[in-house]
Amino acid sequence: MVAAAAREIRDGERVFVGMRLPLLGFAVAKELHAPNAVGLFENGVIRDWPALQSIFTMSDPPNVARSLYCGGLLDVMGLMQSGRVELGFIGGAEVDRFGNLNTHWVEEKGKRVRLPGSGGAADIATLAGRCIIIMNHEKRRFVPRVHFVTSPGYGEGGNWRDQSGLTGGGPSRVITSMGIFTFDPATKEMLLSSYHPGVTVEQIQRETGWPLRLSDAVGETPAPTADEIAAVRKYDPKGVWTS
Amino acid sequence: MVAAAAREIRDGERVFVGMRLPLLGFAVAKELHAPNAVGLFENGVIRDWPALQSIFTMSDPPNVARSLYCGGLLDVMGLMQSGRVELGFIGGAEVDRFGNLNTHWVEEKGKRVRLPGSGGAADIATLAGRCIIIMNHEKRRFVPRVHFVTSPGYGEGGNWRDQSGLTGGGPSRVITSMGIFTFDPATKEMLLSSYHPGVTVEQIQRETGWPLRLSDAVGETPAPTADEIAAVRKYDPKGVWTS
Amino acid sequence: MNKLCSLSQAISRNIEDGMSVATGCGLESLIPFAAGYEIIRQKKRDLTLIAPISDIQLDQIIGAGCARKIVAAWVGNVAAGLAHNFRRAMEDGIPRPLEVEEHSNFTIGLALQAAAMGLPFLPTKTARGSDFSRADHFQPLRCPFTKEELLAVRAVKPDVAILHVQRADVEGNAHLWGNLGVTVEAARAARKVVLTCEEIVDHEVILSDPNRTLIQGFLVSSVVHVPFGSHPSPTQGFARRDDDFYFDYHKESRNREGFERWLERWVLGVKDHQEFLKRLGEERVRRLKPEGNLFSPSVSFNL
Amino acid sequence: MNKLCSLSQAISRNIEDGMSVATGCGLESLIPFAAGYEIIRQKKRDLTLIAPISDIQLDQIIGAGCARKIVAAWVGNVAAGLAHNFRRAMEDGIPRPLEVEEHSNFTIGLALQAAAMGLPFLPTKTARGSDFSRADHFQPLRCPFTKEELLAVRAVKPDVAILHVQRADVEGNAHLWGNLGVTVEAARAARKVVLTCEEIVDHEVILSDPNRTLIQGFLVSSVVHVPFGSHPSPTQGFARRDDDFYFDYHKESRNREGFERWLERWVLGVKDHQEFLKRLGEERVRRLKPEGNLFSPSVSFNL
Repeated sequence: MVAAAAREIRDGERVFVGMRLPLLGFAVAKELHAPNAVGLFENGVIRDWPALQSIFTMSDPPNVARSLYCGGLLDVMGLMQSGRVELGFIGGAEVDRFGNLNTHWVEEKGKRVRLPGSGGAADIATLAGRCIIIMNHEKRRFVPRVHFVTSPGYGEGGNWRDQSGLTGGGPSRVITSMGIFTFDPATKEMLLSSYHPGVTVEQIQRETGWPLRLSDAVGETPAPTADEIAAVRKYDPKGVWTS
Repeated sequence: MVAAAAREIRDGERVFVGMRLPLLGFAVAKELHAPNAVGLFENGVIRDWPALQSIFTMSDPPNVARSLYCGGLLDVMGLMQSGRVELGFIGGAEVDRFGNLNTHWVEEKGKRVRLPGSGGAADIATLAGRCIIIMNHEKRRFVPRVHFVTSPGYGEGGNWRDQSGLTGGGPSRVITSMGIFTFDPATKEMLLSSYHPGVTVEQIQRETGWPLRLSDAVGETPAPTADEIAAVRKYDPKGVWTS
Repeated sequence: MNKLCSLSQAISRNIEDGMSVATGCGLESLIPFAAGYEIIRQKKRDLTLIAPISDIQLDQIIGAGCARKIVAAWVGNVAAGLAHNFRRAMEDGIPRPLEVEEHSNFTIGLALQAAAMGLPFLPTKTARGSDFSRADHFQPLRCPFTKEELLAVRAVKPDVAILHVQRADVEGNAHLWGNLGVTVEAARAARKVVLTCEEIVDHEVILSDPNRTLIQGFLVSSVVHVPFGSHPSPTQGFARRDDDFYFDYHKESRNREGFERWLERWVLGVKDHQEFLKRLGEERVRRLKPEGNLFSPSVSFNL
Repeated sequence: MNKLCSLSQAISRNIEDGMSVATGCGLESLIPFAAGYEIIRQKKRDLTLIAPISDIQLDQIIGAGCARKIVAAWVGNVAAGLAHNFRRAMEDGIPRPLEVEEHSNFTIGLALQAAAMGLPFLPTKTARGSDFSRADHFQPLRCPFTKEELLAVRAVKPDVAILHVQRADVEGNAHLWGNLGVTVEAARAARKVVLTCEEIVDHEVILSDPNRTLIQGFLVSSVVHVPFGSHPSPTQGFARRDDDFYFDYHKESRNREGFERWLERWVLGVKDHQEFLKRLGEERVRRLKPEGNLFSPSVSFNL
């Protein structure tokens, strides 16, 4: 998943990184193919190289020291609103087939479970040039329709984003623990474009709450290269995020 | 005029100082009766003591070094818009009997003369808690109606400011080279409240383009005290602004 | 004016039941946890808490029963996951029901900035199409120039902002650095500001670098010297993040009884911040002190 | 990416006839006069100049015939009075007629900030009741929450912003300090940024104090090393204000012939900034160098 996230980052892009896997993906991409990528954090930090030590939050001192810029939340969000952030990573408790994400509340055994809320996710989903959704692939998370739209993907599909006046491009990929999805250019439905080595389409269907649609070019996700594995190990030597 | 300006500054007030006479007035007030006054400048500087050396512009290094805060224009203007600036000083090429100021253009010998424009004056006039207008008293400057309202005073008088939605209090005093004016609480017309030592009401009338109205308590402006003169000399030893 | 006082005085003088209080404005760092514990000890009630995210501070104050309403973009435990007290309050009304004004990080920043600028709202392009943007504190707004539709975010004006900073003088002029989150906006939005700081410095130190005086004393009501006042959150140059404290909190607060034990051990059962640090232990506090030689170079303000 | 180039290259690569150019964004300091002279030398035409106030820089560029339109709050000579070329252009169309989009300092700051934030406008309470606020770039706007009437200020998005700063690396990451005016807003509002700077520093210097990196390299197109590039305006720590230069300019530009002589002597008759400094004279340049020991203290970014 980290390698897949890293591959989405193009050189020179400004990336709303977030934490955990995408943060590691950013470090790997910087190391390998995107040396000029810049990472933005909603706490006001902008970095052009990975944090000095492994971190639990974007505001931990190793992510702040030797950063390119330290300012405020509105600084960084303003850059995104003005179209200067090409890519953002987001996740959620639920995703539906149009890439809408929910981090507000879900139902378990008929009872509402309250989740933390948007944070910066709705901002990234509406404003970033494109978004990558990263999710653990479980049936309860891949639902036909999210209970609550925290971070809009393609809404009800088709040209819903344009109609709703959203300026960001919307989700371009969904990277899950089982495979990678793209979106149908017209209907904006999720299309399985690759399954990770050792995973079958049938297994993915079992963990997906709607009838899977496959991309024409569906195939196996390329395994991480030796370089990618080495870079991941460099930035996550203890396997905290990638065990 | 400097002493009169200084007397308008109350202790602890945040004052949009501007340049020249009011700047000197601020220094004098700090020295004498308003040690906790704070000066704000539209370039982003906030000072709690006078500039280190005499200056020609608010951005000269002696006004920047050892200031309380250096930031941007919107920082300081935002403080004023949010009601945190109690007092501002402004001037102009023309003023009328409702305290409206013009710094855009005047007519001389039937020809338009272009002036510099608003700068921060319109902002102070509309947003500061109260304004003090400082002017050389000449008939061509004290006109029945300004050619152009750059910095609104009381508009057409009465409750024009409220009707126009202006949040600042408007001009409270006009300090001229000949006397000091207040405003009628109801009609908002300028009232002569004092004439400087050696100046007569008749002389002031001759230099004023409308029939003067006198305050009930009209009298002579108290001469600068020894302390005031000493403070002025301290901050303007060469008499650049007060010759 | 010397505004220095004790933490207990700062909270009792500035915060009354029913007030709205902005906190956690640096995001995951500079969170004034020590001040939050004092709010809990003083049994403040019916507070509205305003914070973009709060790491575990909102959860603590909610669990202690001090909050009636939350104005936030995210309530959880950044490293460990969900906020158990927040869940209990929202799902079961324990210890009391809670109202939430939902925001994204960007919209809560704009809401504070609107108040800071003396405006009733600010426009934005964010959060459109999100279900939470249908709430009353958001309204559609058409640009009078381009006619495009935007979202208006209603101003949020806290009664008090509690901010932890690196250094301040006794008047409340404060130098801060590192990531700022919405600290500056909150300082200007709030009616009153309570500062907790790592160091009290001479006014001269403040004047020696005016570009760092991001909070001006005339905005500040009380200044309190609270070294490690952001613990367990970090303060750049003064305190590392105490990761274990968050993980332990997450485990212990999983049920109500566990949270009550936690609260007794770390808040109600200690008199003040000094005693809290003693309970943390010398060794642990020592380990949280930053080391290295990452110092900023000097710049010239010469004339 | 190394963006270092000569001033002549920076102007020819980034500025085309007809473009809008923001300048003088620090207000009375950090005015990129050297870059303005190069614009004049390269005979750029039909420019729209954007600046809150400009001290005498707008007047110079107007007098040289490069400008078609001014977006400004004030055009004059701060210490000496009126701007003669601006007057001649407005009153008599000499050397060419000039259009003005009138602002106050606050509204031009908001107009740039709107563009910086990717918005078509920002709301304000200022300038209502001013005659210039009746122009098309201002529109009445009702708050959707409080129903109070505000003024909407249309965004101003410069094609290029020219900014003078204290130090930058070759990628255009810049440290600046002292008063900032609308520098940061302009850097983010503009499509392209040209930096002139007193010092080129290693990237390491930039990283050692990220709170001062108010302009980020990814916004910047060209970086030029121009010591005293703000002369006669000051740059805190690097250049005093050359007051005489302003007074002399005021006297000499009083009539068109005088201005043309001034232009020949200081701009057209010198090849570049190096030659300009030579013409100023070693002694005068020496006197403009700041002295003293007003240095900022260090702060810790330790881990």
